[in-house]
Amino acid sequence: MARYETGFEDGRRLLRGKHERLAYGLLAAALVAAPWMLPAYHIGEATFILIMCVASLGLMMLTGFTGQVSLGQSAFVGIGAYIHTILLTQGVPLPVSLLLTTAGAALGGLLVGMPAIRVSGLHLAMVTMAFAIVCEHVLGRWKSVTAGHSGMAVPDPTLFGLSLGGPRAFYFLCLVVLAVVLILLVNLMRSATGRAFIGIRDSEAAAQGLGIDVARTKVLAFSLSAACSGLAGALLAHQMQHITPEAFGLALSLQLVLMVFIGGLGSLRGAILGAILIGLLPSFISSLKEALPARLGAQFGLELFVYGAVLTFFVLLEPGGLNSRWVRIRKVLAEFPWVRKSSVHKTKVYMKSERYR
Amino acid sequence: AGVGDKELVLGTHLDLSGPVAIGMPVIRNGIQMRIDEANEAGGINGRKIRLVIEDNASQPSQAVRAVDKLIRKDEVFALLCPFGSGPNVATVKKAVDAGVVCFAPYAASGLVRQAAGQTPLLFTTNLNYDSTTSSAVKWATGNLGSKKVGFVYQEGPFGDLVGKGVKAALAAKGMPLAAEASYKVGDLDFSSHVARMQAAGVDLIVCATTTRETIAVAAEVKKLGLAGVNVLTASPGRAGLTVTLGKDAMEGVYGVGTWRIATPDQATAAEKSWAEGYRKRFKAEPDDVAAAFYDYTSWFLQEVRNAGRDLTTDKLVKALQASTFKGVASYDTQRFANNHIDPEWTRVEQVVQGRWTARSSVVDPAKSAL
Amino acid sequence: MNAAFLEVERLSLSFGGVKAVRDVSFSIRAGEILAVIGPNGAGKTSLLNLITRVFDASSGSIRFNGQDILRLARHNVVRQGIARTFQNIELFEGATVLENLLLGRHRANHGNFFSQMLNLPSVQRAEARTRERVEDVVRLLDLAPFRHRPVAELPYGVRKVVELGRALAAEPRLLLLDEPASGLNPEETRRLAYWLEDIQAELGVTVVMVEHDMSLVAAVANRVVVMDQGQVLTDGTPAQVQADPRVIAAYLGT
Amino acid sequence: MTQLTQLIVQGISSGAIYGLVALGLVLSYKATEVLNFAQGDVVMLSAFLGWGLVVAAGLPFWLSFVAVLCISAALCFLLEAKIMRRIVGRPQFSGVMLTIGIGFMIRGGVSMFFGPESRSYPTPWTGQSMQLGGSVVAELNLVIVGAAMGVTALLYYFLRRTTLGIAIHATSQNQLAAYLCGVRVKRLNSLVWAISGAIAALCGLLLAPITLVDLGLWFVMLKALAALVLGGFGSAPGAVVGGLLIGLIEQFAGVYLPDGVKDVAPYLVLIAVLVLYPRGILGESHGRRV
Amino acid sequence: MTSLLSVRNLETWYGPVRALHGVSLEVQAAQIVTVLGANGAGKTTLLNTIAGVLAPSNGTVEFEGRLIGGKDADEVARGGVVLVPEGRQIFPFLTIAENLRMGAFARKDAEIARDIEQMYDWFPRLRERQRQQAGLLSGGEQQMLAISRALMGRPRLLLLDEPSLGLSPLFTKDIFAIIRRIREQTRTAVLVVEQNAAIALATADHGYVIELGRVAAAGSCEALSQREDIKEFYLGGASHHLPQGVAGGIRPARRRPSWN
Ligand SMILES: Nc1ncnc2c1ncn2[C@@H]1O[C@H](COP(=O)(O)OP(=O)(O)OP(=O)(O)O)[C@@H](O)[C@H]1O
Ligand SMILES: Nc1ncnc2c1ncn2[C@@H]1O[C@H](COP(=O)(O)OP(=O)(O)OP(=O)(O)O)[C@@H](O)[C@H]1O
Ligand SMILES: CC(C)C[C@H](N)C(=O)O
Ligand SMILES: [Mg+2]
Ligand SMILES: [Mg+2]
Repeated sequence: MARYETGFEDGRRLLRGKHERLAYGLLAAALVAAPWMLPAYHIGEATFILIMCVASLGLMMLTGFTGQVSLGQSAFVGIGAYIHTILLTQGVPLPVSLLLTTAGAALGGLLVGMPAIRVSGLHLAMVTMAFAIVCEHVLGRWKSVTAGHSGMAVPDPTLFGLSLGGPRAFYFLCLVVLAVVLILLVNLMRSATGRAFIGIRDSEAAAQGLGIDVARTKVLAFSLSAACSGLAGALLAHQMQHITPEAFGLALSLQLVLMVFIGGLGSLRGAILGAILIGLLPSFISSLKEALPARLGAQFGLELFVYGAVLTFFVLLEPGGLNSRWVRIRKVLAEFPWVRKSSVHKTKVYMKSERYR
Repeated sequence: AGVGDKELVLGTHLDLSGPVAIGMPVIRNGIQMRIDEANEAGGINGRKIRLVIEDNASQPSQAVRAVDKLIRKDEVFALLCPFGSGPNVATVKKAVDAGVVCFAPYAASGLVRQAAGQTPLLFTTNLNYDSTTSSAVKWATGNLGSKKVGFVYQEGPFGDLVGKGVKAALAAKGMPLAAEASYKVGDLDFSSHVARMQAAGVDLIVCATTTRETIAVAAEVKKLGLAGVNVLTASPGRAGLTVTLGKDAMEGVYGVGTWRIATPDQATAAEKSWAEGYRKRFKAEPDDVAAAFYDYTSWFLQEVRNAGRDLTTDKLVKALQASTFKGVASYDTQRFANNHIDPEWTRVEQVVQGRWTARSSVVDPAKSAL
Repeated sequence: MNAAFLEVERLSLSFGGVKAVRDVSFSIRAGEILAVIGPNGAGKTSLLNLITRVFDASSGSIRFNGQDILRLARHNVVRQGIARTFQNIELFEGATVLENLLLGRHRANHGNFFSQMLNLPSVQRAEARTRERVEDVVRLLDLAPFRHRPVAELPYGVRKVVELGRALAAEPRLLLLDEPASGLNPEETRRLAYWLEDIQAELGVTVVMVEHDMSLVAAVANRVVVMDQGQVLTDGTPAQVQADPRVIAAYLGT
Repeated sequence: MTQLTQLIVQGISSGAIYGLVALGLVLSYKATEVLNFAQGDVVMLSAFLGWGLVVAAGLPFWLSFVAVLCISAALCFLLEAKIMRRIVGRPQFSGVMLTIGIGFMIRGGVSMFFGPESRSYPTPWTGQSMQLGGSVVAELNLVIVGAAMGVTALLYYFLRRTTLGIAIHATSQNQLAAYLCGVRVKRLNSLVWAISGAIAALCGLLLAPITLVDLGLWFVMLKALAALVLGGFGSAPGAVVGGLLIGLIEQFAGVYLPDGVKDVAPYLVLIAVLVLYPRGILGESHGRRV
Repeated sequence: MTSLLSVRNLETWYGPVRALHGVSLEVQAAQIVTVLGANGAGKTTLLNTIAGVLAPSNGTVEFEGRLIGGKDADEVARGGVVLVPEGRQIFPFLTIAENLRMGAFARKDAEIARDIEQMYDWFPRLRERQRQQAGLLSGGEQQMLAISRALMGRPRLLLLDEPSLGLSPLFTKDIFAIIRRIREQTRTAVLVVEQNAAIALATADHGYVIELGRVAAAGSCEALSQREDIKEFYLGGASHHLPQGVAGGIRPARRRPSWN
C-alpha cells in the first residue's frame, strides 16, 4: 500500500495509516504479553535487550544523526550505573534516583561535550575512547565512593514499597522506560532540533550558514546521548545486581557502536534492531556451540571468531544496516502482488575523503 | 534442578575470550578429565555428568548473563569451579539465591564469600590470597632478610586482596610498604613497574600477578641486573607454566605454594598415573593447575556420590560439609570449615634449576607461621 | 526607506600573504538586486563569506540594517535575515529535498528542546507553519517532483535550485547567491531570472548575487559591482559596466 | 642519573614499538582512509607465526623472520583486495567496524588454531644486554629503536619524495580524480596495505621477545592509536613522535607519579593535546573553503 | 573510415534508474564534438561512462579500435582518454604543482616540466599560486587547475564536462581558444559537454543534443545552430541574451508565496 500524504500533519504523524497502527498495536501487545509466554531465562535476555535499546538510542542520536562518533559511551553508562547505585544505597526512591541519574549523566555529557566538540571524526572517536578509559580507571580507583574493583551490590528496585526486582516486574520497568525514551526521541527527531542534528552531520558549513548554532547543538546531542546512556546504566545496574568498573569498559562502548552501526546509522528503528541483534548474539553463539561437533565447539576463541564473522558479514552485506533491509522488505510487502524485481545494476563507487568536510 | 534421571547437569563459566584466556585450557582440561573419567565409569549413582561451559571473558557483566543462562536455561545443579574474582563476585549471589551450589570458584575467596552473604551453598577452595601471601612475606622478611618491600599488582579484587596480605605482614613487623605499582590485565610492558621499585630501592618485590606478568617482572629484574632483589609471587603466579615459559628468567623467583607441583622424580604413584592419563587424553604435558582443578572436581563428585541417588542440594551440602579430601595436588588432607577449605596448606617455594622447590615446611598460616 | 540596507565599508581579508579582499566598500538599498562580477579569484566568494561571517574580516565594517554584523555570533547572522547559497553547493546530502528546505527554516522554529521532545501544541503549530512556508517555496521553484528525493542523486542543475529554495525558506530579507546560474542552460537561466524577479518584487527580498553569466546580470541586476584582485574596479548599471573598457579588458573579453 | 638514562631508553624503545604500529596505521589510513583496527591482531598473528616457524617448524630465525614478513604482507594484501575494497564509498566508520570484525576473527582464529597459551621463542637478542652511558640496555631495545628509525625514514622518503608516494596522498584525497589521472588505485591500495602488514609483522616479531607470544599482544593497538592521534592523524613522522611521547610519558609517570596514574597518563595527555590542538602535534591543517 | 571514438547503444543505470537509454555517438580524430542537453539529460552520465567512471550495462565504447567500455577509469586514462569531471575533482591538499604532476602520473617522458610551464603560461593564476593547497583556490581557479591537469596527461581524446562552469566570460573564451589550439597542435580530439551552447557550437565541428538519456538531434554545428528549437532552448532565443526586464515574458501562472 503506497502512502499518500494529504496534509502537513501526515508528514509528522507517528503512525500513518491503519496498517501501521495495527502493526504497532500488535507489537505492543506482544511486548506486554511476552513475560507470560517466555521462560524466565528469556525474560532476562529480553530485559537486557530493552536496556541496550535505551543506550543505543542515545548513541544513535549522537553518532547516527549528528555524525559524532563516540567510543566513550560506556563511560556514561558506567557513570549512570554508579550514580544510581549510590543514590539507591543512600535511600533515594527509585523514580527520583532515575531522574537524578539521567540529569547527572546529561551533565557529564555536557562537560565532556564542550571540549570534545573541538575535534571531529576519528579524532573525536579517540578522545571519547580516551575519556572512557580514564573514566573506567577512576571508577576502579576511587575506592571510597565506588568500592573499587570489588564492586558494589545494587539494591533491588522498589517502587512505593513494591519490589520490582522479579524478572517480570523489572522487564516492565525497562519496557516503560524504553517506551518513554523512544517517544521523546521520536518527537525530537521530527522537530527543528532533530533536523539540526542531521544538518550538522551532512555539512557543518551549511548548517552554520542556516543559523544553526553548531557548537551548542553538538553539545546538546552529546548531553542527550549521555543522558540516555546514563539511564540505561541505571537499569543495567539492576540487571547486573553487582557492578564493577570493568563492566563499563571499552568492550561495552564497542558493542554500542556496533549496535548503531549494524542497525543502520540515522534511524531510531536501526538503533533498536541493532541492539536486538547484538544483544542476541551471545545466546546465538552459545547455542551454536552446542550444535557443533564437540571438538570444534570446545575450541577456544570460537565465540570471538563467530562474533567477528557475524560483524564482518553484516558490515559487508548490509551497507545501510538492518534498517535499510527492513525498509526494503516492507516495500516488497506493501507492493505485494505487484512485486517488481528491481533490476540490479552494479554501479562503481569511489571513496570520498572525509577529511575534506 | 539439574538432577535428571540419567543426567546431572553442572555449569561453569571461564574466560574463554578475554585477557586471561591463556590460563583456561588447563583448568578446563582438569575438570573435564575428572568428569570424563566418572562418565566412563558409568556415571555417578547412575547419572552421567554433563558440564555446560560458558564464556565470561573476565567481565562481570558477561558473567552475569552466562550465569543467568546456566541457571534459567540449562537449569544446572551446581556451578563447578567458575573462574575469576570479578565474575564470581558479581554472580555468586545470583547463583546461591537461585538455590544453585557454587563449588570452588577460582577467585579471591574472601570477597566471594562477602558477596554471597550468609549461605551454605558456597564452597570456596581457593586459599585466601591475603593470609597466604601475608605469611609468605613474613617468612621472607625473616628468612631472606628483606628490608624494603615493594608490591606489583593487578588492578582488581585479586591484587587488592594480595595487597591486604602484604600490608598486614609489613604492619606486623612495623615496616612501611616502600613502593607499589599496579597494572591492568593485558599490560605488556613492566619496565616502568620495576623501575619504580628500583627507584624506591626495594629488596623484595611481591607480585600479585599471573603467568605472563610474573615472567615479565622477573625478566626485567634480571635484565637490569638488580642484585639482591628477590621476587615473590602470590599463588597464581606460582605455577608450573610460569617456569616452563619463563625459563631462565624465572630462576630464583620465590612463590607462595598452595598446591603441590610434582616433578617426575618426586612424583608418587598416584601422581604418575594421573600424569599418564592426562598426557594420553590431551596429548599435552600435564600441568599443576589442571591437577588442582581435577582435584576440586574429584572432591565435588566424591560427595555427590556420597549424597546418594536421591540427590538434593541439602544432602550435597551436608555431605560436603562433613567431607575430607586429599587429591593429587594437595599438600595434605583438607576439609571444609565454615564452607572454606581448611587447613589452608601453604608453603614458600623457589625456582631452582627450572623447578619449584620447597623453601619452607607446609603449614596453615592461620595457625602457625611459616 | 532609501537608506543603505547593507553597507560594506573598507572591508579587507587576507590569508597569510594572499590579500583576497582589500578595502572594499559598497552599499545596497532595500529591494535592490546587486550583481558582483569579476575575474576568477577576484574575491567575490570571499566577500560573501565575510558577510555571512564564515571568515573574520581583517579590517573594515559591515552594517546590515543598522546592525554591525561583525559583532554578531556566526549563527546569529541568519537570525538577522541573511541567507545564502554556496558556489560549490553545500546541501545536506543525506537528506531529502524537503528536509533540506525544512532545515532552511531553522531560525524560524519555536520552542526549546524540551517542548520539542514533548511535542507540545505550540511546537505542533510552529511545525505546521514551517511546512506551509516550505510548500510555498516548493511551489515557487517547481520542486514538487523532487520533494522526497535524496539530494545526492539529483543532477547539478536541480541541486542549485534546491539550494536557492533552502535559502528562501529562511524568509530572508537579504539573499546572497554565489553563481546561481552556473551549470544552468539558457532556458533554465531564464527561469531563474523570473524567479529572481518574483523574489525581488513580491517577497521584497534584497539580493546580492555573484555571477558570471552576463545575460542574467543584464536582465535582473539593478546595479553591478565589478571586482578585480580583491578591489572594487567600478560599479554602475549593467549597461554602464558592460561598456567600461577596463571591465572588458579584465573580465568580459572582446 | 643512570636511572634517568635508563628510563629514557626504556621509554624510547617501547615508544618506538607504539610508533611502528601507528606507522602501519598511518599507511593504510593514508591510502584508503580506513583506520585498520585489525592492525594489533596482525601484530599478534605475526608473533604466533614467528613462534610457529621458529619453534614448531624449527626453521632458522632469519628465514622465519623474512617468511613472517611476507606472509603478513600477503595477508594484508588479500585483506584489502578481497574485503576492504567492497566497502569503498561507505562512511569512514564502516572501515573501523569491518576491521574490528576482522580483528575478532583473527584473534578467534589464532586462539582456535594455536590455542590460547602463551609461548616464547629464542631470537638473536634474547637476554643480551649491554652497557650504555652507565646504564644497562637490552640489545633488543636498540634493535627496536633502530628498526623504527629505519622504517620511518624509508616511509617518509617514500611518501614525500616519490611519485608513487604522492599518488598515495592523492588517492586518499580524491580517489575518483586519482583514477582519472591514470593511477592504478586498486593495485596501489593493496600494495600499501601489504606494506603496513609487513610493518605489523615486524612489530610482532620485535615485541614477542619482550613480552611473550600471547593473544594479548593486540593491546598495543590502543597505545598505537593514542600515538597516532597524538602525532596528528595521517602524519608518518607524527605517528613516531606520538609513539615516543607516549612511551616516555608512561615510563616517567610509572616511576614519578602516584601509582595508577601511569595507565591513564597517555590518555590524559591525548585528551589535553587534542582539545588544545585539534589536529594533533604534527597534523596537517586542512582549510576548507565554501 | 573508423572513428577515433565510437559509442554504440550505450545504456547506464544508477541502481534501479536508467540514465542513458542507448546513446550512439562518434568522434573523429582531431575533431571537436559538443554535447548539449538540459539538466538531468544524462550528459555527465555519458562522459563518465566513456571514461570508465561508471560501468555501462549495455552497448560498446570503442577507442582507436579497442573496446574500452566497462574498463576501469585508470585503464581508460592510460589509454589516452582523459576526463575533466563535473565538480572539479582536484586533490585538495596537494599543492597546485603537485596536482599538475599527478596529471602526468602515467607519463614517463622527460617533457613533464616543460608541459607544466606551458600550463602556467596558459593559466598565469596557477603560477602565482603554485605552492598553495589546491583546495583553497577559488572556484574558477580550481576549474582551471582541473583542465590543465587533464591536459598534462597528453590525451588523444579529451572529455570535458562543462569546462566553463564558474569561469569568467573572458576565461571561457580563453578555454575554448586553448582547446582549438591544442587540437591544431597535437590533433587531440575533444568531446565537450557545455551549457554555454553559443560558444560550444561556435567552437565545435559536430554536435549532439541529448534529451532524457537519448540522442535527440545530431549534426554539424552550423546545421544545429540554424535549428529553431535549438536556438530557442539552448541558445536562449535569437539574441543570446535575456531580454531586458523579464517581467514581460510569457511565464506559467502559479500561486505566489504569500509571506510578508
Ligand atoms: N582559505 C583560503 N586560503 C588561502 N587563499 C584563499 C582562501 N580562500 C580564498 N583564497 C584566495 O583568495 C582569492 C579569492 O578567492 P574567491 O573565492 O573569493 O574568488 P572568487 O572571486 O569567488 O573567484 P571565482 O569566480 O573563481 O569563484 C583566490 O585567489 C583564492 O586562491
Ligand atoms: N547517483 C545517482 N543516483 C541516482 N540517479 C542519478 C545519480 N546521478 C544522476 N542520476 C540521474 O541520472 C540522470 C542524468 O543525470 P546527469 O548528471 O547525467 O545529467 P546532466 O545531463 O549531466 O545534468 P546537468 O546538466 O545538471 O549536469 C538524472 O535524471 C539524475 O537524476
Ligand atoms: C588467575 C587468577 C587467580 C587471577 C584472577 N583474575 C582472579 O581474579 O582471581
Ligand atoms: Mg567564487
Ligand atoms: Mg552534468
